[in-house]
Amino acid sequence: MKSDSNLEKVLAAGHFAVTGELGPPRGANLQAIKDKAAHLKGMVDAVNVTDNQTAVVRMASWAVSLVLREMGMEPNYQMVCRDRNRLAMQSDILGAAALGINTMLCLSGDHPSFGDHPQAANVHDIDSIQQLQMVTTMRDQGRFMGGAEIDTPPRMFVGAAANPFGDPFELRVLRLGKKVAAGADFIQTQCIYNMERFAEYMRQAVDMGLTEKTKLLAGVTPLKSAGMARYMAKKVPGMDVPDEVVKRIADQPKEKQAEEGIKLLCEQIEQLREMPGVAGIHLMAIEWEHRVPEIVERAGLLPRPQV
Amino acid sequence: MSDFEPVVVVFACDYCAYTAADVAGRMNLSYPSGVRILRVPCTGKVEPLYIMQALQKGADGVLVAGCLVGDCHFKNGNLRAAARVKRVQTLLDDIGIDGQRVAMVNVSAGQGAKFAEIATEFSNKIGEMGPNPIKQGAKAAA
Amino acid sequence: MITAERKPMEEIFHSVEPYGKILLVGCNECVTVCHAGGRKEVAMLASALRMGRLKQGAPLTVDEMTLERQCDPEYAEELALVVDQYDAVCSMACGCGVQTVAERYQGLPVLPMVNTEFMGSSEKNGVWAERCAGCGNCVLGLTGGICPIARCSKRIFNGPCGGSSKGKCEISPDVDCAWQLIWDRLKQLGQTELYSQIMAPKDWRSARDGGPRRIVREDMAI
Amino acid sequence: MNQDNSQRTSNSVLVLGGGIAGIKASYDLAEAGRQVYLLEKKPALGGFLPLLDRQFPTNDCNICYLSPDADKAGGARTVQAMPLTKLVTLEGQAGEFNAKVLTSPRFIDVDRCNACGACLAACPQGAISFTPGLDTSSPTCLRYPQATPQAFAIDMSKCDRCGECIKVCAPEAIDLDQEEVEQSLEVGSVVLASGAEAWDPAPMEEWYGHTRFPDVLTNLEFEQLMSAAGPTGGKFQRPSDGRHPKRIGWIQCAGSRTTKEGGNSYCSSICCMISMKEAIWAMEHFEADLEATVFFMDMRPMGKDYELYYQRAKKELGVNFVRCRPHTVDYKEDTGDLRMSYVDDHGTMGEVDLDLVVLGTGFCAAGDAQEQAAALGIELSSYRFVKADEFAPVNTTRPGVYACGMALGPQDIPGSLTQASAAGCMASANLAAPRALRREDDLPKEQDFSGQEPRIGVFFVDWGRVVQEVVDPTAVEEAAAKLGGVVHVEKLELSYGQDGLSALEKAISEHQINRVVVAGYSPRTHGRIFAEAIRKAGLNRAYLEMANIREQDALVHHGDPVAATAKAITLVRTAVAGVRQAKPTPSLTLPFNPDAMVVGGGVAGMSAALGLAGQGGKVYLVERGRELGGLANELARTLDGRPVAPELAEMVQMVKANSNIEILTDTLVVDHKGQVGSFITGVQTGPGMFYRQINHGVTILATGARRYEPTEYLYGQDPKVMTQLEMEKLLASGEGGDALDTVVMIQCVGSRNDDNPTCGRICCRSAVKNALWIKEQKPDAQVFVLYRDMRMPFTSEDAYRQAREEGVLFVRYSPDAPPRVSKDGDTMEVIFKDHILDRELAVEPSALVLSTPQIAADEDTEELCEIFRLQQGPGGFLLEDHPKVKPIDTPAPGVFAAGSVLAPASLAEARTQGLAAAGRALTMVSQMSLVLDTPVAKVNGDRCAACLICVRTCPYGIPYINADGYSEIDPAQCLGCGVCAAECPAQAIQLPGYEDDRMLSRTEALLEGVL
Repeated sequence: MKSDSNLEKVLAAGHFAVTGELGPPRGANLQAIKDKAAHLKGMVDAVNVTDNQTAVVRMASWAVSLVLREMGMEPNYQMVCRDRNRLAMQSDILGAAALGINTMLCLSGDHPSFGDHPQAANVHDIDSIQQLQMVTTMRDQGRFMGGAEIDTPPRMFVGAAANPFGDPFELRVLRLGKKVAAGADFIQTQCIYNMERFAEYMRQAVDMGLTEKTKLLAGVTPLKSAGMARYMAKKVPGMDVPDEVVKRIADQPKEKQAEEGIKLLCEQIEQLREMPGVAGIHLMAIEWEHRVPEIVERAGLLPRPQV
Repeated sequence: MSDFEPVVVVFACDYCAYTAADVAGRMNLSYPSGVRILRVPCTGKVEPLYIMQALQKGADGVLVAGCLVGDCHFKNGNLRAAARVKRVQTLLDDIGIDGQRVAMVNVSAGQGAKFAEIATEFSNKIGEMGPNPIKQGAKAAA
Repeated sequence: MITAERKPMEEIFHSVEPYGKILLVGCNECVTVCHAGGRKEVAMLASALRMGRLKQGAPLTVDEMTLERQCDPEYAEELALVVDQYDAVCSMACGCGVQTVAERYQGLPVLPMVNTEFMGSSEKNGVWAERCAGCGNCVLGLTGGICPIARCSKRIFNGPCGGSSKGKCEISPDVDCAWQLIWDRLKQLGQTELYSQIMAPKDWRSARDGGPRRIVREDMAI
Repeated sequence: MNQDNSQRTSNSVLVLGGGIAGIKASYDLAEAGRQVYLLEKKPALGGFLPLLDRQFPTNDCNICYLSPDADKAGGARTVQAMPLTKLVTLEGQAGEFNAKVLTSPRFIDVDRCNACGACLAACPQGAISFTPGLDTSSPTCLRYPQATPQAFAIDMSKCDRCGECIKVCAPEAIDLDQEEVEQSLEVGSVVLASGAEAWDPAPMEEWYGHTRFPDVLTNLEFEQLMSAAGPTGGKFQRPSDGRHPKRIGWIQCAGSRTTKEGGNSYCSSICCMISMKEAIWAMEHFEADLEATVFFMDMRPMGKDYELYYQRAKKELGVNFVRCRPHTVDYKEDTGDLRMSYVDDHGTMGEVDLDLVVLGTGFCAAGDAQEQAAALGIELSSYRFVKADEFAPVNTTRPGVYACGMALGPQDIPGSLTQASAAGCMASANLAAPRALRREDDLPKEQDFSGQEPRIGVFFVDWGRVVQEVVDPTAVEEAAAKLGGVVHVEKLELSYGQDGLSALEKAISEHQINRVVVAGYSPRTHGRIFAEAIRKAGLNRAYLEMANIREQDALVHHGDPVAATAKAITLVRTAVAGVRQAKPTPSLTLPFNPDAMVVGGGVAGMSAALGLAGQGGKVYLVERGRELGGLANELARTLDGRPVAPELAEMVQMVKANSNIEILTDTLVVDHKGQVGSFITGVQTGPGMFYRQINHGVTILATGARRYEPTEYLYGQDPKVMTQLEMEKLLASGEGGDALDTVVMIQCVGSRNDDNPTCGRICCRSAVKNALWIKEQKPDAQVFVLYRDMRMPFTSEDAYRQAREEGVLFVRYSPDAPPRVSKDGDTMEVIFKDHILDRELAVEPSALVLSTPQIAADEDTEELCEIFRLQQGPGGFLLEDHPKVKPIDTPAPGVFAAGSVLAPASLAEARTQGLAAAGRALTMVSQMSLVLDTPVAKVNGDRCAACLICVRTCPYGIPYINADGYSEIDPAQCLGCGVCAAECPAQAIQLPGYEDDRMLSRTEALLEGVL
């Protein structure tokens, strides 16, 4: 084992992993975190804690990760390249590791122009692939990026994100390969709605042997309404929502759209479980944490393995 | 402001607007005498600076008058002129002079009546807007 | 070339407010080419300043002059004969020009009239786009001639990020995804193998992060 | 007089008719150094063009392209415009004609008339309002706002001398006692360009109701309805009740292609395009939801790329096209609308309600055609148009008299202009060697005023009553005298007559004047005249500035003399301020090599070579093949049955015998450099492909087209399938006739489809020609022509009718159900649908003839374009400078084009275009030197930042960055619009006359005292 990560253990044991997601509050409200987290406890193997998601200021992801740790949950500490240079990143990783955070995710981060501080400087000292390399070098070689030795290296189970639907499509698997080469232990993907295209992506990934070197968790998000479906389809860059998916939700009366969304999600999870190379799912129930138990239950993913 | 007679400088393209102004004369039409025409080969020759200088020298309004859209003798000089007029309008707004004191208009060579009408309407509009605000400042400074 | 745009008039008026007589100095290099500070723009701004101040009842004398290249001290020297007559020098050159003039005429306020924007090329008449970030260590040979630092919004060395959509960047449909361009060009060049190698983190010392930079040619600087 | 003069000494040409063709011929000739008398029977020049609001296919208003020409034709010293004048007799012969001409009184003094229109309003006999075009018959008639000369005239036949007009005429211009004047002119040639008349629908009133129903208009009347200068002032209203029309129907062939009494049996050729243009313009500018329907028999858009215009109208713009035989137009009392009945394609009767009906009326010979023909001693055709010939298309039956434009038959503008240039070329061949009239050598040397203070002379002209009533002359003159730099103020008594001009010249020398301001007229109308006058006094033409105190002051501020006087002073001050800074525009004289190169030895190329030979220098005729003659070598006879071979052989013989023509066969053009007047073209010649460079001043491209090689309908797989050319060869051999029991011809094979959307233009005529020939050889042969639209211009319509009468069956097919051909063993079957019988027919032909087009010789033309830096148009043919007004010129100065390199061309067209290209080239060649004196943009290299902005913004792509690293603008090509100067961020480019400092001085002077 590279780390003490629960996620690592679940995956190593060959279970179909489930990870969830929690967005930190826009304030110093500890209780809000605990309330949200309570819905996820026992339902997922690890909880991603986002880092100033969509470039909007929120509580530090390492702090919220610690709260989850205290609650007996496994945080997946997200870190974006947008806000920190290599010094800050490495010091934060050391601190996180020292305080019991075992799992982390390396990301580029959304551009500040989307967020609440579009005036902010955009650091991007290194990119997410270089960040992955940095973490694995710290862990495996016990060295900082600058070359100096680390007294007690951080034992991090380190992952990266992948978007199977960004353009150009032909680069998507190649870039996944670069992330794997950089040392990604696991991969969490962007939300998947176009199952056909994702299956093609997986086929290529499996063919290249990538899924033997990393564990790939397919990202899923329940569609709460037709409005959300349309928004995801049209407004979110790099998102592929087929027309028939939008139509399926939109064809339902308003009050039944959420239910249809969950039904669709369960069907998708079913399909993903059958798909070669898929090691689990990453369930992003944005502002719908309270429905996670129901979803996980209905998808037949309970109980979560104890390893 | 009833006794205010605005001075309007018209940069008129030789092929259309200047000819239209001649036709207006031949048709014995009339427009306010404060309308004063300068001839240019094409409104594409009208530089933003010319417009600024006219206002700086005391014109109350400036018209850039070219051929109908699509009929420029030199392909698209009138479109360039229109785009420049827009830029000058913004600059004028920025320095506290109403950008509407400058306008781009299009008339064909035969449209004498339209020229007289435009000249009159624009002059009336400037009349309502009052004198070029730099005049007062110039007086105060003097 | 270096690109620039005239500052907002409000800011300009504010900066010249204390003065009654200024020399407005243009530059016949980059800022001329990008329509920001050549002879014509100098004349336009001079006219706007005169009118604006006249309207405020506080006339401003503006004299115009355009140097061949403001960022060379010899050209800046051309101002020496007249500069004493003015309350301030207002420069329409890029930041390099403003500083060269300011350095030469220490006792005079030298004010920037344009915002220096970026190093770019002209895509067509009236359109300029960023092309170089001046990082001091060019990687264009590895990226199909398209710079990931200057042209990727996140200056990603191993792109594209997940926000690339139909060849455009996530920040705007008007911005090309640099990595899409890089990939297309690498394919065209038959150099796609360059993509599969992970590009190492950049040593930013060669860029601004290493402190102000200087080039010294020992063979010439004698 | 001059009867002993047997030498060719005349340098003069008489042009009859002041329409676009006459103006063009005059202007070409004048440019080539000829003296021209331009006679127009009407009071003003212009012909039909000014009546058209817009012109196809560019749908722009080209009045401004005509006006400068008309102005030059009226004002240039070598063209004497003689309105209200007709020819009485023409005696003598080519090279030495004596023409008696008679000028009718105008009864209005042109120099005084200000065209105010008061007389028109006051005249009790005539119009109540000023309606140009719609009402050309009113006693006083100003044809259009830009009319040349700009004055009214009175038709005495309708005048009862009541004197009302005299009372209201402020400038006292009316003189009812003017008398007619007869003159005798010595000319070497005559060009007849007297045009045609719009057909009057009155004789067919029972069908069209044009007189009874106000909402039935002719197409020319409809043009006026849409015109901003028209009776409704540009408002789109129907005449009866002023309602905005929503449903308009155009009835084609109104009075054309008909054997009904009062109509004409020929096709009027251009009405289809006129109607489409009107429909498109109305839809685009007045009523997007307009239901525009064109009722037609065959759509005949026959000019270059006109088919594309038709397809665009139909498919993109939504104009409805209904194929039918229009019947009658009735009026519906209840709604006030019109009802049109017609018989459609299937023989069914149809009816449609319309708000407005536009008659696609054609043109017919002028009423006085016979009288004029008699005066000229020429023959007319049966339709009273000038009789011409396929091989001599602009010749009349009298040597030395040539014809162009609608005098030869209905014609579009490019056709008229092409013929005009061709006629000009022919006319000039009878004259003495031309004099280069604009050569600066004829004028006194320009004085050098550099370093001298301005000494400005201010000259006032036209202090006529109309100005004096408003502007106080003394006040203005006194003010002018006080202006800085003014040393002399003088009033020129006689407007701009010769006396006034010599007074001006005298004053310049007496007072050592070095700058001149002329106050009075508009620079647009009189600038050139005064510029020439000061040049004659030794001043550069740029030392002139005009103060327009007539049109832009006195005439518009007539109600306020005080303001008008003040403004006159302002305008004079402005002109003085401007002229004070005037700098001389050096006239650039470039030596001009009079030799010409003609590329292509077909009919067009040979015509061009023959047109030029003997009139300029040497002609190099370059042909890539071994023989001259081109595609015409394969033609056996013309539509009217004349054999082609003897005519062609004679032409080849003339070319070979001409000592001024050097023929280079087996020769390829490989490179080309230099500019007009000094081109150097490299060729590889002979079997050894020997490289050689040829120096020449002008170039004519006539490289032709190629035959489309069909892949359709079993061509090449069955010997019975052949092209029209192959059929023609078979008929000419006299051996095939007997076997031709049943012949099927299929039209539009390889044209008007997705691959080639253009129309082959001449294939319909080939089909009719061969069909008639088959009938001639074997009268009982059954001939089917399967067609989409039969396109038979002008009198070729007669051949079409004859073919039908002789039993040729014309069966229309639609492009979505084309004829099918199948083959089973030796039996071939053609199956097609008969629309009238509404069933399929199967025919076993003994020959299947495919009407295939000439198509662009794509690779050759592409190469040609690369070498000569030209462009290809939609079908791959060479792109002309302007499809309407410069159909023979290319965008490269000094390079012209002719024949099927431009578009598929008939023999007559190829011949005409070849001559026209020669005519255009002569305007340059005969100058011997190229003099450029129009202001062109100038670059100050020291200031130039080489930013490329001028390179990018010039509408003609003329500036470039030279080897020294700064912008250079070729003065021979620059048109002086000033866009580059306006855009130049370094103020490095200045346009003479409009320099930055000069514009600022004018602005300051214009606004003096305002602040």
